[in-house]
Formats: sequence, structure tokens, C-alpha cells
Amino acid sequence: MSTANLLDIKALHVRMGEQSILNGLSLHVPTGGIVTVLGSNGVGKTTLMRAISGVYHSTSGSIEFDGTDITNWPSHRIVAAGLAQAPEGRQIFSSMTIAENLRIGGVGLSPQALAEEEEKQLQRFAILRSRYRQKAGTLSGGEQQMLCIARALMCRPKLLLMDEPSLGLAPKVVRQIFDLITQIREEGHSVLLVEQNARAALRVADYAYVMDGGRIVIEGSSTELSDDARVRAAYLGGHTG
Amino acid sequence: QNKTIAIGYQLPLSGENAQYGMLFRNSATLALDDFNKSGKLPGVTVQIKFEDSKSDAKEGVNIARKFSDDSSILAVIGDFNSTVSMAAGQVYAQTKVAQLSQTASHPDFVKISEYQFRNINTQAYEGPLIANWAHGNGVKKVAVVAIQNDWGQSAANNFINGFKAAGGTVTDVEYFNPGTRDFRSILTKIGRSQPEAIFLGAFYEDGSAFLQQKLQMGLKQNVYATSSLYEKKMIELAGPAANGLYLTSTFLVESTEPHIASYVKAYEARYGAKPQQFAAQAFDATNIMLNAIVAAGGANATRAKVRDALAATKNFPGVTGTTSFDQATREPIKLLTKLQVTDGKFVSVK
Amino acid sequence: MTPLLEIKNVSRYFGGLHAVEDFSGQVQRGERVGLIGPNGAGKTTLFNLITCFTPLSAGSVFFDDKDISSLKAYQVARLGIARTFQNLRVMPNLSVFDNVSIGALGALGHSPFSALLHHRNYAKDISRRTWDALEQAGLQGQASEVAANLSYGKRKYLEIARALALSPRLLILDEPAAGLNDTETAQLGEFVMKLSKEGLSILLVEHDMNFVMTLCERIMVMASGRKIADGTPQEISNDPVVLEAYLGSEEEEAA
Amino acid sequence: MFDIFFVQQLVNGLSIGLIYALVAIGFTLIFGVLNVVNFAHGEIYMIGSFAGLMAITTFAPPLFVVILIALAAGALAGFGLERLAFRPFRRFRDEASLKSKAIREATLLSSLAVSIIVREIAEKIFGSNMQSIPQDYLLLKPIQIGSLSFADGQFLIFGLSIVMLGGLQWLLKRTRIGLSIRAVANNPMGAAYVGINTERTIIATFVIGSTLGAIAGLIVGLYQGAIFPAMGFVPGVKAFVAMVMGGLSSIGGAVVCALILGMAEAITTSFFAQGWGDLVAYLFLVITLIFFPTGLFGGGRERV
Amino acid sequence: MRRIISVSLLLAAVLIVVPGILTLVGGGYWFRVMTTIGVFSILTMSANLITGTTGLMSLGHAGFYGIGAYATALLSTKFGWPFYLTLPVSGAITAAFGILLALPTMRLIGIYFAVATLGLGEIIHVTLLNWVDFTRGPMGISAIPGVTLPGVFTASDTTHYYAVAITALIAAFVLGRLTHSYYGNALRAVREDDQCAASMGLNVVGLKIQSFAFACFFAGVAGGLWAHTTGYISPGDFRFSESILILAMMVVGGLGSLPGAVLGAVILLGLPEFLRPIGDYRMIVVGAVMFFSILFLPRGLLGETPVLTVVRRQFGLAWDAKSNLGWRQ
Ligand SMILES: Nc1ncnc2c1ncn2[C@@H]1O[C@H](COP(=O)(O)OP(=O)(O)OP(=O)(O)O)[C@@H](O)[C@H]1O
Ligand SMILES: Nc1ncnc2c1ncn2[C@@H]1O[C@H](COP(=O)(O)OP(=O)(O)OP(=O)(O)O)[C@@H](O)[C@H]1O
Ligand SMILES: CC(C)C[C@H](N)C(=O)O
Ligand SMILES: [Mg+2]
Ligand SMILES: [Mg+2]
Repeated sequence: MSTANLLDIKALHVRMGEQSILNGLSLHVPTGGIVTVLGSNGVGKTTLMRAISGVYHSTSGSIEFDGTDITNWPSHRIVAAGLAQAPEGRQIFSSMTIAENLRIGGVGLSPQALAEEEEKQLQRFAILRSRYRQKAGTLSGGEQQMLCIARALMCRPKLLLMDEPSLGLAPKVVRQIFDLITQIREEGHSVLLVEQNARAALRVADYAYVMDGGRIVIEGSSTELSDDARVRAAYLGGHTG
Repeated sequence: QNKTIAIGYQLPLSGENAQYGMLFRNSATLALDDFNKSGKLPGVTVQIKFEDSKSDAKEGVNIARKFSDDSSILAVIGDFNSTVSMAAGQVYAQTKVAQLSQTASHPDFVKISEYQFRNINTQAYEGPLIANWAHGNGVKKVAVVAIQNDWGQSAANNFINGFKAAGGTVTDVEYFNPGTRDFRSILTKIGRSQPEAIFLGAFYEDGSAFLQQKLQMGLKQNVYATSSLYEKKMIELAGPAANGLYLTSTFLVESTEPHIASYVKAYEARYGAKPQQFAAQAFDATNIMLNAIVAAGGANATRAKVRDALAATKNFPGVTGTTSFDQATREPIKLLTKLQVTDGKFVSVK
Repeated sequence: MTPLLEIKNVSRYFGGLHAVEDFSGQVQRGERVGLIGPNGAGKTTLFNLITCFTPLSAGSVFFDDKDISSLKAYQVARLGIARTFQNLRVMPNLSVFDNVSIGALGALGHSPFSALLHHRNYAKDISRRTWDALEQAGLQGQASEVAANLSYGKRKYLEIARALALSPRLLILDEPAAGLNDTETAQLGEFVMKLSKEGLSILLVEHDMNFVMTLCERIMVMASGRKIADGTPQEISNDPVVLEAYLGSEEEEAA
Repeated sequence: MFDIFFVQQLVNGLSIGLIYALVAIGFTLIFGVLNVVNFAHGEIYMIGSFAGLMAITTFAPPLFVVILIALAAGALAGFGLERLAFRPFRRFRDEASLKSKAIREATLLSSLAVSIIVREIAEKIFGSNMQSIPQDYLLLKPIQIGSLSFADGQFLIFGLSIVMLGGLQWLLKRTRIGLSIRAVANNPMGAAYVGINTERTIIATFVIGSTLGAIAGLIVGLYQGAIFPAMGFVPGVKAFVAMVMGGLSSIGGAVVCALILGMAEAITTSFFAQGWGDLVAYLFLVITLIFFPTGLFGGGRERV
Repeated sequence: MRRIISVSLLLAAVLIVVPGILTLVGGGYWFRVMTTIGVFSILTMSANLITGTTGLMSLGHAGFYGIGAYATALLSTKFGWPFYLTLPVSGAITAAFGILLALPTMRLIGIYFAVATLGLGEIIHVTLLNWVDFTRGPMGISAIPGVTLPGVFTASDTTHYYAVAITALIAAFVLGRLTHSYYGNALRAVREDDQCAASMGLNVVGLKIQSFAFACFFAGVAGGLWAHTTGYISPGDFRFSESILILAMMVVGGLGSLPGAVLGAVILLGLPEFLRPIGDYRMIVVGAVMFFSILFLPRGLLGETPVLTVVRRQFGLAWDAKSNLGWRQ
């Protein structure tokens, strides 16, 4: 099914308590693509990501992943299907060591596959290797973010969801992260990226959506959007990068 | 037409002492039915209102109030353990309702007011008796182990006084908190001071555990215990460890005396098990109460009359021996039989 | 005139790890100072040391010529150092208003008897301070919302509002712009600038260079616990050491 | 000076402590994963021993069969308990609830309520008094070593706690399910993101923990010759205390502290009186917490 | 104005309506039950200050309740003090004990604090039980005079009801002012995030100690009332299980809510009495009711937040028309 989209979201609705957060959102991620979702605070980007990963339940609409309908599947089955996420707020296992965090990330893998993956991630993030046996909770904000991404990559996902991965990272590292995203695509993963750093996001992504009020208001190739007046005004601080 | 008058019975039917409450209720119902059949009070049916106190002072007091309000209730039996009986007693003293407990043995219980009565020997009587018995058997040094509650306290103190009076010496006095399951540390301590015998003031469950662990720890001393250990269940639980135990009792299941035999027979027929010490005390308590009601004029008895009739009880022939209430102290005086456990049976000894 | 905040050779060790080592620096009155450095450099730890959240391993901190090294966190706050947290610390079960009133309480102190004896003016003061702070941060609208229902961005303003209710003299912000998009970041920048105009001294950690460079008058750079540079934005952005350690090489920056 | 009676006291203390330890192991495991106190653990303990006892009285099987039966009962009870008293509260996913004291306390109380119901029902069925146990099943056979007296039960309990402790450590550190258990314990949300089946993990934890509790109940019941509906309360509380004293997260710590508590009781008896035993034990607790605010082996607080 | 109405309504209900109804349904028993409920309402309300508002779960409240009870019992039996002296003094003594015992544990957080208090409670209980010379140990203390004022009124269930009811009202008033005020916000801040509260200038340890002291004071007063109204106390009345009962009342009623605390006491003590007809099975039913109430209303019948808003509407009209937020004092 290589031609088809890897992820198809149709008319997704999500409610939290009494307030409805996503109302009729549709979005697609082509296989091997990098798609980014922009939107100001509180429009429901994180909610969307959680809904995709099965952490929140949707009230209506459908989520199709790799040709199978995964709407409201339990999150562990979704991950098993090859859809991993580096969530907002990192959600690392603070009282466990870096090593253990990574091992849990690859809980589905065979021992030697686990070893390989772990090695790969430690290559990427040298700092993690230097803190290998430190408790994750004592890492600095940035270090935690790297651990979080590494952990998500451990299970060799087809599609990687990233919710504001550059949050709290030093410029150098931010650049690394965005290079990493392109690199990840080279390695054959697709990426759905939520970012506040719109400029950088549009730079790496090949397609972009803009969310508002719980649905998509603008979409198009990232080049189109970077030139879109509204987008600039709202997300690029008014001036081009 | 048929008039009904009532007795209140407060007892634990839930909570940690429920098993005693059940026994009491059985005996009481038995006694009551006999009485109503017997026609001692023509045209009057007596009924007993049971209330569950779960051995909780809070509830005991509430019940006491409830009974006091209930004008059909002439007098009250219960509660099981002294703490609750005492708390309830404060109310009865105030509302002037006679209260007869089958087991409350707190020395101050009958001192609350002239409305408190009990159908259990105080340790003031039982303690010295056991002390002399032990001393008579040639025991000169004894260790005392008792439960840390009102009853255990008075049991231990009375025994100790009696034993010292008899000229013996007490090596150690060990109280254990209610709920204790492991007596080894106490036994070790005792084992060190080498007494010739051990006095045990406990209820039968703790008692049996104590005996078992004593056997396991290899202590050879004889154990003297109070009537609270006179329970078939105690022997079941302790097994061989119970053998050789000296204890007293006011009630003998094996007794051939007709009224006891018939009680045992009726009880077993109805509840499928032989009655034990406490059940018997409840049986007598109920009968004493019913007697008092008759004496107080049955149909037109009043709470005050019942109280006086109760106080006047003399030589009441009960299954736990004949009961009279001392005029001054309202303490019962009961004959105690001396027993020893030999191969799994209670056998009376001189 | 002496600096408002004076950090003298402070160090903080976690076991073998030297999170902060022999760091010295100042914040002048009314100054806007930026603190930048790679992840794990020790910035947050340094903030924790200044606010007496974690004990110093060595060195001392002076605030307004007063040695605060040995004080308790709440005493420091009452002296006039308010902070926000890198990982937001709003109280989700309390309303926005109540969240902010905490700051006011910290400033005015709290005694059970004021509550028992119904000190009207006390309550008025707290209420007024809280409202002022809410207005400054533009949160009057959500005052009665439960904080849990605020989105990330709003929570940042809530934290700042709470800090403002303390009416501090030095405001310490740990990555205030993280998670905001450029437009929101710009707005935040203006907000902070406004506060500084009102005479508040500011010390902030931020990874958004654009933000720091435009906002701050002076920038301190730390790496692996030590201070490696201190100067105006221009000096810093051209300092090879900083480029190497933190910003990354030129042409990437331009990209 | 060397004093044989004192050594004997140490033995007694050790055996008491080991009993608390047996209970504490399962208790700590379950606490870890949901971070709520499971008040019903004492009832699981009781159920275990009653299941064993019923097996004994009905068809007198060999001891290890009895243990297996208790084990099965425990597993079942654990499963039921989790579904009944804990699962319903996981419907609260929003942040406010997750951080809310009320919800935590509620879960804690729900297990308490269940425990009340279970105990009362047991009292209705069996009566609240001690059950008689066939003598040859009692684990009280005296064993003299020199002038020290032991019971076969003490050795069994000792062995059992070693096995449980070792087994559990291995499970948690080495196995996949163990890793998931610790992950869920540490951060359920995060566990969901990395694809751990949280529901199954939680159930597994309860089943394992309850099995341990049930076996403990049976063995201790036979060792003390005391099996009755309320039997779980005291060990339950002591286990709870031991767990916290040990620092919540560390099962080994809980065991060590359980031993400390047991010792305290025994030693107190030989120097003062049994009655004060508990007081000394709890003094140890308070003092420990004063000097180690997060327990003897507990990790520090999350950083700011 | 609204406030005056609601308060006077409350007073009328507690001091006139309830007693009236009780007298109609025929007296003593229900008065007695209400007295017990009153005592436990005070206990639960006070425990609620630490556990519900300040967020330090206390599992040792029964212990402090016991200290108050014994203080009163000894003062009134040994020295013949009248209730209007014993009650406040017992409260003060208990508060002193509370501070003394709790001081070293104030650094503790969460469950560590809970267990420390459990330990303290047990220590107190064991001491009451075994310090025979002073407390008469298991013998307990009997013949404690009731609440009387010679020449004015004599001890009776009605007097006892009023004594307890009035004390409860006072407790509710004081605790209400403490919690429904900015001071209360400070306490809540400690509950939500003590580190953050500290960085906002709140003296966390101070707040903890203060709330603990107030809670202990009222626990002591409640103990005193129990001693006076029952006339006989023994260590058994102050066991760990009582602490648990108090906790249960709090949670069923709603952590952090004063009306909730009272409601919890009414349910968990009233229900068993109502259920007497079903005899042996009543405790099962009580357990079940407790379970389901928690299951369906985990924040309690009157969770804090709703109560807060209610109180706001009642008491909290802000000082200016801007909004009705904040505490008016
Ligand atoms: N668990 C929840 N309970 C109640 N409301 C929630 C919950 N999660 C999110 N919301 C609400 O849903 C809206 C969207 O939240 P969300 O976190 O998805 O926004 P976002 O786009 O991720 O914002 P940001 O860019 O700041 O992360 C917010 O207004 C928030 O108040
Ligand atoms: N409590 C602690 N125990 C052990 N190590 C710690 C602790 N707190 C911080 N560290 C270490 O100290 C170093 C500095 O941490 P800090 O949070 O100050 O970095 P930072 O400059 O704030 O990084 P970032 O910009 O990513 O927030 C990190 O390497 C971290 O691992
Ligand atoms: C059963 C009895 C021994 C109870 C004891 N007499 C008591 O007063 O508590
Ligand atoms: Mg988000
Ligand atoms: Mg930081």
C-alpha cells in the first residue's frame, strides 16, 4: 500500500469533559513524508497527538494507519502497529535510569535488536551515553527531551509523532533535532511533527497544516505556507526567516 | 388478652467478638422459649430485644439509650466486654434500668450504680482460689501472664495477691496487648527466670496459642488458668499442648445434674454444638432476669421492681452453679470446680 | 551603586557531577540579563541556588547587599525574588485567581488570625494585588477557570502573573518562551519589556536567541557549570567560544 | 556478655519480623504500581489462609498442594479486587484528577470499603472466632538447636521470604513484565506512549502481589495456629509501616524494616514488657522518618 | 445579608429544628446518636483541615482525640474541673502535644507524613493502654461527670446534645474562617505543590504546623466532649480503626469540604443505627454504601470545588463589582 497515505484522519472529534476540543479535523501523512501541524497555544495540537496515540478517545471520526482502522485502539496496540510518539511534557520514567528508559522503549524487540537500537540512539545522543546510569529525573530539560525522542525511536516506528520536540533545547541541539528529523525520514520512518518553531518546522516538512478552533484552517506544501501572509502574521512573528 | 413485656439484650453480633454474641443469643433464646412455654407468667409473653454493639463503646451507649427509651423494656442484659458494659452502664445508672451482664468482670462495673449486676465471678474470688490451689500443689515460684485489658489486670492482680498471701513468690508479671499472636518473647523471658508454674489470665483463643507456643519453646512448667479457658474450642485449637492445664470453671458440660444435662441436651439439639462457659453464663443471666421479672409481679412489673427483685436473687439454681447477689456489693458468689485437661478432656480434680 | 543581585563563586555538586562550578555574576538594578548555555549547563540549577531551592555547595549570593545564601526559599521570595519554573508548576485544582493569590499571600504574609479576625483590609490588599497581576498578564478573563483547563501557553502567563503578585524586585524566568510560536514569543517579549520599563529587574534563561538578543541588555553564557562569557548581545553573538559551545557555526545560524 | 536467652529473643524477633516481611513484599509491589495503599491486602492474606484451611478440612492434601490452592485463591482474589476497587478510578484521566488528592484518597478508601465487606462476609460464613486447624498441619513442630528452640514454621517462613524476595527482584529487574511494572509504577502516561499494556500490567501486578499475600497468610496462619477473618489487620498495618519506612519503592527496604519492627517488639519484651513493644516499633518508625524523610532506602524528591 | 440569613438558618436548624424533631420522634436515643455524630463531626472537620485542605493525610487523629479525652477525664475526676474549663484546656493540651509530636515530622510529605502520624497515633494509644499508673490503663476512667452547670442545667442527653452542637458550630465557624479565606488558599497551595508555594513566599512548615495545631485543638475538644457525654472512656475508644473511620467520613463527605465532613459523620454513624433492623448484616451494607458512594462520587458527596463555589456565592462577594472572586473578610 505504498502509494496510499500512511496515516488518514477523517473528521475527528474529541471532547474533554464538557468542552469539545477537536471538531471534525482531517489530516493525512503520506508514507515517507514529513508533515507538520502548526497552531497557536491551546488549539488542540497535543490533544490531536494524544488521540492518534490512543491516549484520548475520539467521540467520532476515524483514524486509519497503514491501511487499518485504529480508531480508539488501546495505545499499546497502536505502538505495536508501528506508531510511536515523543509526547509533550516528555513523559520519561524519571525514577529509572537512562538505560532502563531506552530498554522500555524497545520493550517489543528481541534482545539483540534491542542492543542494536540502543547503540544507535546512544550514537545519536552522546550525552545520554555519558549519563547512562543516571536517573532520568535528574536530567536537565534538554537532556530529557533527547531521551524522550530516543526512547520513541527504540521501537523502530513506521510513523513517529513528535509534539514540540524542540521545546527547551539549545539552538545547536534544535538544529540537530531538525537534521535528525530529515535523517529519520531517510531511514524510512515518516514523521508527524507539531511545532511552535514554525520556521524550522516548515523548513524540514514537505506538507503543513494549520489548526485553529480544533480543525484545519489552512493546508498546503510547506513552501506555499511559508509565503502565506496569514501564516507569517500568526506564526512566523510577522517577518520571514 | 396477652400482654408482652420485654428484656433488652445488648451484645456483639458483628465485629471481633461476634462469636460470643452468637452464643449468648442462642442461650438467651433457649431460656426465653422454655420460660414462655412454662407458663410461669400466665397471660404474659416475655420477649428479648437483641441489639448488636460490635464491642464498640459508641454503639453500646447508643443502644443503652435506645433501650432506656423503650418503655416496654423492663431490664437489660449485657454487654459482653467490660469496656462497653461500663460505658453503657453510665446510661443505665442515669435512666435507672437494671443491667445484668453475663461476662463483664471489670472490678468497677457493679460500682457504677445500684443498677449494675453481673453473672460472672469477679477475679477477687477466682484469683485467690487458683492461687491457693497452685500453692497447695507445691508451687512456690510462679510467673504471671495476662491479657492487657481490664479483666486481665484484675485476674493477674487478684491471683498475685492471693499467691503472695499464701506465701509464694512471683517471678515475673507479663501483660500482652489484645491481638497478640506471638508469645515466644514472653515465654523466653519467663523461661529465663525458671518459675515452677505459670498463671495464665487470658481468653481461650490467646490461651490456646500460648499453650502451643509454650510446648514448642520447650517450657515444662504447668499452667494454671481461669475459667475463661473452659472452652472445648480451646482444646481443639491447642491440641496436645492443652494437656496438663489446670483451670477452674463454674459450668461443666459433662455434669450429670438434671437441669444442666437437660440444658446441654436442648442446646445441642437446637444449635448442633455443646454449650460452653460463656453460653452457660448467658443462659443463667437470662433465667435470673426472667425470675426477677416474675418476682417483680410479671404483668405489672416496673423497672424499679425488677431491679429490686434482681438484687434480692438468692440461691438461684443455674447451670453455672447457684447464684446469689451479695446484698452490699451485688457481686455474685459462685462455686468453682477445679479441672485439669488430661488427654484432650476436662476432668474435674480435687 | 551596588548590583541588585550579586552571585559570588557559587558551586553546586550532585555527587560527582559539578552542575554549577565557581559561577560569579551580577544583575544591576532595572537590568535585563539573559542566561544562556547548552542543555545541562546548570542554568536551572543556578536559579535554584539563587532562590535557595537547593543548598549551595560553595560560594554565596547577595541580594540588595544582603547575604541570602543561608535563607529559606520563602524568605528569599519575600525579599523580592520571584521565579517561574522551567517545567510549569501551576496548581491544577485551584482557579486561576487562587493560583495568583498565592503570590500576593507570599508578599503580604499569612496568619491564621487575620482569617479568624476578619481583617478586611488585608483581604482587600490581597484581592487588589491579585487583580492587578491578573490584568498585567491579561488573564482577567479566565480568573475563575480551573488552572487545569488552561493550555500550555496560558499557563506560562499564569506563572508570571503569580510571580508578579509577589511584587518582586527581581523576576527570574526559566525559559519563558519555550513552547510559544514566534508571534507569541514576540508578544511575550513586549510584555517582559513592559515589566522592565516599570522598573523590574529581570534575569532569564532562554534558548530562543532571537528573543534573548532583542530583549536583554547583557547576556551571561554558561557551559558545564562555568561562566564562559558575559557581555552585550553583539559581543556574545560574535564570541567564538559561545558560537562553538552553544550557538553553532555561522552559516547554520544564517540559514 | 553472651546470653542465650537474648539470642533466643533475637530469633523470636526475627520470626515476627519475617511475618511482617512476607506481607510487606506483596503489599509494596502493589503500592508501587498504582501509588495507592491497598487496604484489602490484609483480606487477601485472610482469604489465602481460609482457602488453604478449607482445602485441608475437606480433603487433607499434602502441604504443597494446600499452598497451590491458596496461591490460586490469592490470584483470583487479587484480580477481583483490582477490577472492583481500583479499575473504576482510572476513568479519571484529566490532569486535575491525576494530581488530585481526593481521587487518591478515594481509591484508598474504596479498597478499605471492600476489605470491610469481605471481612464481614467472612465473619458471617465462618464466625469471627479462630478456626480449628488439624494438628498435623500446624507448623509448630519444635526444633531444638543447642539450647535455642525453633519451630519448623519459622524455617519455612524464612525460606519463603528469601524465595519471594529473590524471585521478585529477578522479576522486576530482569523480565519484560517486571520492567513494564516498574514503568507503569513510575509514569503510567509515559508507559502508554511507549506501548506498554498498562491494564494488563496492573492486573499482573495485583495477581502477583496477591498471590504472595495469600501464601503468606496461609503459612503464617498455620504457624501461629490462628486463622480468623480479622487476622489480616495487624500484619497489614505493620507491613504498610514497614513499606513506608523502607522508602516505598524498595521491596528489600520494606523487608529490612519489617525485621526492624519485629526485633523491636521482641527486644522490648525482654527489657520492658510486651505491652510496650508496639510503642518502640513505632518510635523506630518516627525516628527513621525524621532522619530519612523518604524512608531508609527511598529515592530523594523529584528535582525542581 | 445573604450571609446573615444563611448563618441564622444554620443556627436555627441545629439549635431548634433538629432538637425539635428529635423530641417529637421520642427523645433520648436519637439525641444520644446525634451527640456521637456531633463529636465525630468535630473530629472530621478538624482532620479535614490537615488532610483535606493542607493535604497532609493524618492517620493518627484518634490518638489526639484520645489525649483530649483523657485530659478531660483526669482533670474532671481528679480535680473536679467543670466542663467549661476542661474542654478548652484539653484542647490546648492536645494542641501542645500535637505540635510537640508533629514538629519533627513536618518536613515529611505525602504518605511519609501519613505513616508518621499513624505511628504517633499508635504510640499514644499504647501509652494510654500501658501507662497504668497514670491512665489506669485498660481499666479506663469511669464516673466522669457530665456537662452540668449547677443551678443552670444538669447533665442530660439534651444538655449533652446542645453542648456538642454548640461546640460543633464554633468549630465549624473557626475552621470555616480558616479554610474559606486567603489563609485557606495558602493551605491549599501547600497541598497542591509545597515547593512552588515556598518559592512564592509561603512559609510551608509554618502553615503545616498551624493547621496541625488547630486540628489537634479541636480533636482534643472533641475528646473532652466524648469523655463528658459518655462518662466512661478506655484506650479502646482511640484505636487506629477510629482514625480510619474519621478518614472514611472525610472522603465520603468530600475532602476539603466542611459540610462534607459533617455529612460523612452523619452517614457513617447514622446509617448503622438506621440499619439496626437488619441486624447482623448492617456492617456489610455500610461497607457497600461507602464503596458505592466513593465509586460514583470519588470527590466525595460534597467535593471541595463545588463547596468552594457555593461558599463564594454566599460569603465571597468581592470587595468591588469587578467579579465575585476572592475571599471577603
Ligand atoms: N485533560 C484535559 N482536561 C480538560 N481540558 C483539556 C485537557 N487537555 C486539554 N484540554 C484543553 O484542550 C485545549 C487544547 O489543549 P492542547 O494541549 O491540545 O493545546 P495545544 O495546541 O497542545 O497547546 P500548546 O501549543 O500550548 O501545547 C486547551 O484549551 C485545554 O484547556
Ligand atoms: N537533583 C539532581 N541530581 C543529579 N543531577 C542533577 C540534579 N539536578 C540537575 N542535575 C544535573 O545538573 C546538570 C545541570 O542541570 P540544569 O537543569 O541546571 O541544566 P539547564 O542548564 O537548566 O539545562 P536546560 O537548558 O536543558 O534546562 C544536568 O546535567 C543535570 O543532569
Ligand atoms: C469474656 C470475658 C472474659 C470478658 C471479660 N470478662 C471482660 O470484662 O472484658
Ligand atoms: Mg501541546
Ligand atoms: Mg533548565
